[in-house]
Amino acid sequence: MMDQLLILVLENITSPVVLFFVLGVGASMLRSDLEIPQAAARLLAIYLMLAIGFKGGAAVATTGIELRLITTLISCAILSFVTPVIAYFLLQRISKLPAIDIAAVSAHYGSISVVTLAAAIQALAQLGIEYEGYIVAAAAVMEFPAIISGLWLAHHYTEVKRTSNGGLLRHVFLNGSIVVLVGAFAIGWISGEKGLTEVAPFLVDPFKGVLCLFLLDMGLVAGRGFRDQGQAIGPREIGFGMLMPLISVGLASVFVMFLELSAGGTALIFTLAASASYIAVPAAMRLALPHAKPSIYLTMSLGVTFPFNLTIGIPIYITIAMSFG
Amino acid sequence: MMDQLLILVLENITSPVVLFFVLGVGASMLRSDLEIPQAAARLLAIYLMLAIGFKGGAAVATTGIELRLITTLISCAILSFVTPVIAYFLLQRISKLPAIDIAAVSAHYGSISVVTLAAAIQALAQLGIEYEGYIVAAAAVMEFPAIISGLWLAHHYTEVKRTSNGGLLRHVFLNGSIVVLVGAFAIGWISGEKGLTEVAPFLVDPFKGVLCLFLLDMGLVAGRGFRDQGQAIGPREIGFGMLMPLISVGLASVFVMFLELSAGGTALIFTLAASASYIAVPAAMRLALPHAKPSIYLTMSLGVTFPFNLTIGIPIYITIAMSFG
Amino acid sequence: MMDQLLILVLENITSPVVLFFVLGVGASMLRSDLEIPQAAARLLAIYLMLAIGFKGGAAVATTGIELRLITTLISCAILSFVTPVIAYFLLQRISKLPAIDIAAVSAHYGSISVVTLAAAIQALAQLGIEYEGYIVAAAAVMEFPAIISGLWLAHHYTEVKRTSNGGLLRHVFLNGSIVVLVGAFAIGWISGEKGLTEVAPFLVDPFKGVLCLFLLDMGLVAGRGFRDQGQAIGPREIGFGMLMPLISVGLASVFVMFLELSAGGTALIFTLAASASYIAVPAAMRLALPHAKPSIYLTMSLGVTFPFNLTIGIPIYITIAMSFG
Amino acid sequence: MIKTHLKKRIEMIIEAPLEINIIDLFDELSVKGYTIIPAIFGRGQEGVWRGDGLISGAGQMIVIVSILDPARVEEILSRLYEFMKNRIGIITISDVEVIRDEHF
Amino acid sequence: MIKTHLKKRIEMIIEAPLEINIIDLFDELSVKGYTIIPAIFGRGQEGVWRGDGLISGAGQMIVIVSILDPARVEEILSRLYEFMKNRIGIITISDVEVIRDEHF
Amino acid sequence: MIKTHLKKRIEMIIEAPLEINIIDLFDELSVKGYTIIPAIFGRGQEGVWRGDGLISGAGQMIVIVSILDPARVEEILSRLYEFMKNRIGIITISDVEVIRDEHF
Ligand SMILES: Nc1ncnc2c1ncn2[C@@H]1O[C@H](COP(=O)(O)O)[C@@H](O)[C@H]1O
Ligand SMILES: Nc1ncnc2c1ncn2[C@@H]1O[C@H](COP(=O)(O)O)[C@@H](O)[C@H]1O
Ligand SMILES: Nc1ncnc2c1ncn2[C@@H]1O[C@H](COP(=O)(O)O)[C@@H](O)[C@H]1O
Ligand code: NA
Ligand code: NA
Ligand code: NA
Repeated sequence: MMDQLLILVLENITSPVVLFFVLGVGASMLRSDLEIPQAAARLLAIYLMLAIGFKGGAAVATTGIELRLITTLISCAILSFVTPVIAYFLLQRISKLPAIDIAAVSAHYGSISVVTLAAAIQALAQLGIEYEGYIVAAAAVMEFPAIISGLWLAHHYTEVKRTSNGGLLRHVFLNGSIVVLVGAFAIGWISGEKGLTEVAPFLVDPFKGVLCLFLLDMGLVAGRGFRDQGQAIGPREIGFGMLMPLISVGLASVFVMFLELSAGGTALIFTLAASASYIAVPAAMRLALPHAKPSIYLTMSLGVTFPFNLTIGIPIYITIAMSFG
Repeated sequence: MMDQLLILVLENITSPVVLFFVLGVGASMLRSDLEIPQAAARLLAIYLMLAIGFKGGAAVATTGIELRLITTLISCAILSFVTPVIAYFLLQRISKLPAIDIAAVSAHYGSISVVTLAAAIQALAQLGIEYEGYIVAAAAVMEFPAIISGLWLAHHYTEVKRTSNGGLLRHVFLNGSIVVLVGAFAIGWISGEKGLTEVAPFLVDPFKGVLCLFLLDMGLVAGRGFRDQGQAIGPREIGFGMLMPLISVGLASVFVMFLELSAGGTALIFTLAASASYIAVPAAMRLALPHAKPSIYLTMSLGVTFPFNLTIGIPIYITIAMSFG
Repeated sequence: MMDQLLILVLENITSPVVLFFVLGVGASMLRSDLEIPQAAARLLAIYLMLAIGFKGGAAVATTGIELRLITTLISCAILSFVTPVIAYFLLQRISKLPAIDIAAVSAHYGSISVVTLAAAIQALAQLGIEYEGYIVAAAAVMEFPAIISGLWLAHHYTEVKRTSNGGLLRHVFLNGSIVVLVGAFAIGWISGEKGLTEVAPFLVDPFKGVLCLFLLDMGLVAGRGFRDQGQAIGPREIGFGMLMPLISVGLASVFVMFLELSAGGTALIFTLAASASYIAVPAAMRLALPHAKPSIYLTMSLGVTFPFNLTIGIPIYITIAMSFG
Repeated sequence: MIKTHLKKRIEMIIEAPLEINIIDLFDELSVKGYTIIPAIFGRGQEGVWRGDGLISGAGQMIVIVSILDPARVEEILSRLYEFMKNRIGIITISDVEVIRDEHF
Repeated sequence: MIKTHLKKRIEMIIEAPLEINIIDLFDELSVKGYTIIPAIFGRGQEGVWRGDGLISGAGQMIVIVSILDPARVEEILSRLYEFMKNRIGIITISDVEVIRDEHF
Repeated sequence: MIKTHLKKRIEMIIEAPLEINIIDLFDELSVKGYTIIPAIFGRGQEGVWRGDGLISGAGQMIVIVSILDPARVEEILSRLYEFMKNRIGIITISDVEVIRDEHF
């Protein structure tokens, strides 16, 4: 198994997707003026979520709705709710950050990263491994509960007074990325295989190429984060950012045992569990916990955990998932 | 025929194109922060017009120029010029808006919406119905005359004094959307079938997918319009916004009788007649009639007539056109 | 040969790529409000460089590294370094511009234009002519040396005092366009044929279509340049802008004799030699020679030499290259 | 000579997700007009941010400008200040002159 | 101490399609310099607009800033005011100091 | 009444590639805060530029705004002026009031 893992890791880190991320990190660390305009990056992000959602929905249309779908979604929601609590107490042990920052960071690890999911889906496609279409719905379901338990931690363990949260709930549930993911999933479901064929030249065929371009941008953003805000976190936090995904996978494996998913589906659930949010949760935290420092939670999620998952995390999760089957 | 229409409507409103529009409307009515950056939306709009124009030109290159092309263009120009007059007197009966707003609204209904045309083309493709390539040229021809008769109405029936229109004519004839549509039509004509094959992986294959993404944005914009400006118009204006397209189709059917178009071509002329402008005409009105309220004419054209055409209008026009053949 | 050239020129100027450029120039000269948002244009530019780089790298991965690659790169670097000196003394004869502007202009002609390269690659594809993949690396290598010799000329022949150049070297070597080109080349090399197949629906198939759209924007920019800044240069400078490419090709043909390139490869080296920079060098000049006028060097490079190469230059270079074989 | 009238120009630099809240507040206070301008990079007490750094626009900052009648500044400012107290951003006030008095 | 000179800062918020007209007017009046900044959202007497709401940029607003010599303000302002009279938008004037007197 | 404090608002219009240099200078001078706003078109002594005219952003202009304590203006301005001397762009200074004195 170790051999196989090594091969997977090697194949993964030499895939264009990962190499473009590395290119982006390198360019921005060296202060290149390379920049993907924000409007373009958002368009790419919307494209990726739309494509993932639509394909997931169309897949469910073919297989039909099953009991396993329901149980998977419920399990994932619980997973997302519980993970921040574990993250909170672990990080409190490891690091000396203020409690409010620890709570904010914890929420990120319970939630998920759609781009990490996209990279894992791409890696599975590469290996010819199938997965259940409704995993995409699981991704949508895992976005929120972590925010609620993260905020509960913050309010319970810190002095934060409840502010008028400025429409926090709307921000959380109607977050643009969730609307696109869930909406495209529903539309894909309604349109089915036939609808997918029609939009395939836009949503399916160029997907990997667009993912490369998007990861170039993610690399630029992550590299800039290191440069501007690298000093915000220390070795302890970096360690946590690489340890926590593995703990989440451990926790997820308990749930997964009962779900009878395919190896590919299991790998994707592991990836979701291991990934940390850098879109929905930061937005929620800035509204709900304005005193928690973005420089800390963004650097950990985008600068440490995202690259970890992208490079060696995904191969590990696939390997474990395959040994489960 | 009623049965067939119902099936067409049902098929149309469950097509991804329409569903993404609905998703956009829903998201913005609920105040989601989902937003397609303006730069991205403009790129998508330019892409759509370029693709429509190029395909139309390439089609004309294969069929060659015919007498029907000329007569169709002339008929369409007249149609565009006459429609605002009918719209003006009708709306004056129905609504209590100031005359200047009525004149401005009227101009919109004589002109056309390229995105509505795109949706109709897509619906025809779905049903395997052919159409004449030069209809695209008709779209370009129908953009202007309505502006001129709309302004004439405003100057004749209201107290508007002729201001230095600030380059109105340039704005009208050199409007970006017209330049792209007409320019791409000409280039497609020159390049012919061979040129189309070369650019097909960019301009043809992904067309439907891009249209979905663009309609998501149109939905967001229309929904925001309702939210911000919904109170600008009342039930009478909404009624007009759904009645007027049908009257325009009635008028168009008189012209179409003499044009010997295919069923598909007829359906597209109906769609053009029924559609109301929300790009070229609003731009012209803001310059020429700065006191006419954009909140009125935009809400009617983009918020009422566009969704009406997109959902049930197009199936109706196709059904009528097929009964003509 | 003259006949063949005429046919090539005619075919070239009626290709969609060139026609879209012409459309853009026309639209902006007539002051149309057509505009491709800057963010969109940058995305398209990044796409083109990424696609060119990746394809070049993947081609090298198949053919393997050869001695000719090394000798070609070295020759091209020398060519880029020498050309500005020739340009400087020639332009000094022809024109009455201040020495500092002459030095700045010279640097542009030693460097290269990636979009001109893209158009030449497209023209070769059209004619079914093969070329060496590593020419793309030559393009990257030719960007810098000209800047160094251009600055040396400025410092030697004018009163310019060495200012703190504000990170000039970083700007030059880590210029975004070079990072993308070289980075994508390396990634294409690592990923090889297999990687290329995966991203082909994004990076290969739609390439020509995207190039059309991008050249529409280049046309808009060039036309606006004429309008706003046309008076900055006179007939002497325009003459130089069309003569210099031919001189560069003459110089390049000396080098090319020893390189044993294919006819396609030779044509591309000629195109690189003939093309003038309008991205990397202007950026460097504004930092290093703030008193050299952008209106002069940009109008010459983008307004004169770029259209010259795009329309009749490329066919000429291909014809000469084929007679070399 | 054109007669001008003295007004106050309020400029706030705040996080983009709070746009909706400020607009609601302005509605509540019947502020007659305002304009929102994008920002691309900034630094303050809470460190550095950049507009292109976050895909979602969550960390984006915006500039809100409103020209107000001096008589209303006190009231509006105190409400804005209260809203901003625990948040990232700044508020500045300056003097400007306008021609159309009744517009503001 | 650096010597500064008093100038006037004119800030106009107008519709983007009028950009060309204002530029032509500035040319005619030999205004030495100006800068145009994008706006993304706004509200005034004519209601709400937003930059992303119109695909064509027709409803987009922009901010034009020009630093002027006080001696020229009267003349330029009256022309701008005349142009703006029937249009959507606002003009404000404020005091600023600059270092390079001859630049403006 | 809310108590306000007098500050100086420095506004620079410079070329985008110099952003890094100004930021480094601000770091060196320990300037507490600043915000960067995009510009889309402009004209000055060196002629016309437009943001969409250059694919690379090399010719793009930006507006840098910083609210400073009056006590620090002299020093910072002289450094900025020195940096700008041979470059394209302008600097203006104006009075503003703020609420949170210690923030600036
Ligand atoms: N002194 C200042 N001058 C201009 N902009 C400022 C200043 N201080 C803060 N800002 C802006 O307000 C944002 C938040 O500031 P802060 O709350 O201090 O982190 C910063 O990122 C800047 O964009
Ligand atoms: N008091 C104000 N403060 C700031 N911006 C304003 C103000 N009034 C109007 N504006 C801007 O000018 C545009 C047109 O204003 P109006 O002509 O009043 O509709 C608005 O959409 C705002 O962007
Ligand atoms: N008087 C002015 N008012 C506003 N902006 C100006 C002024 N003068 C120059 N600028 C801006 O600064 C840039 C460079 O100015 P200059 O160094 O005079 O070419 C111009 O392109 C404008 O964007
Ligand atoms: Na997670
Ligand atoms: Na119509
Ligand atoms: Na060259």
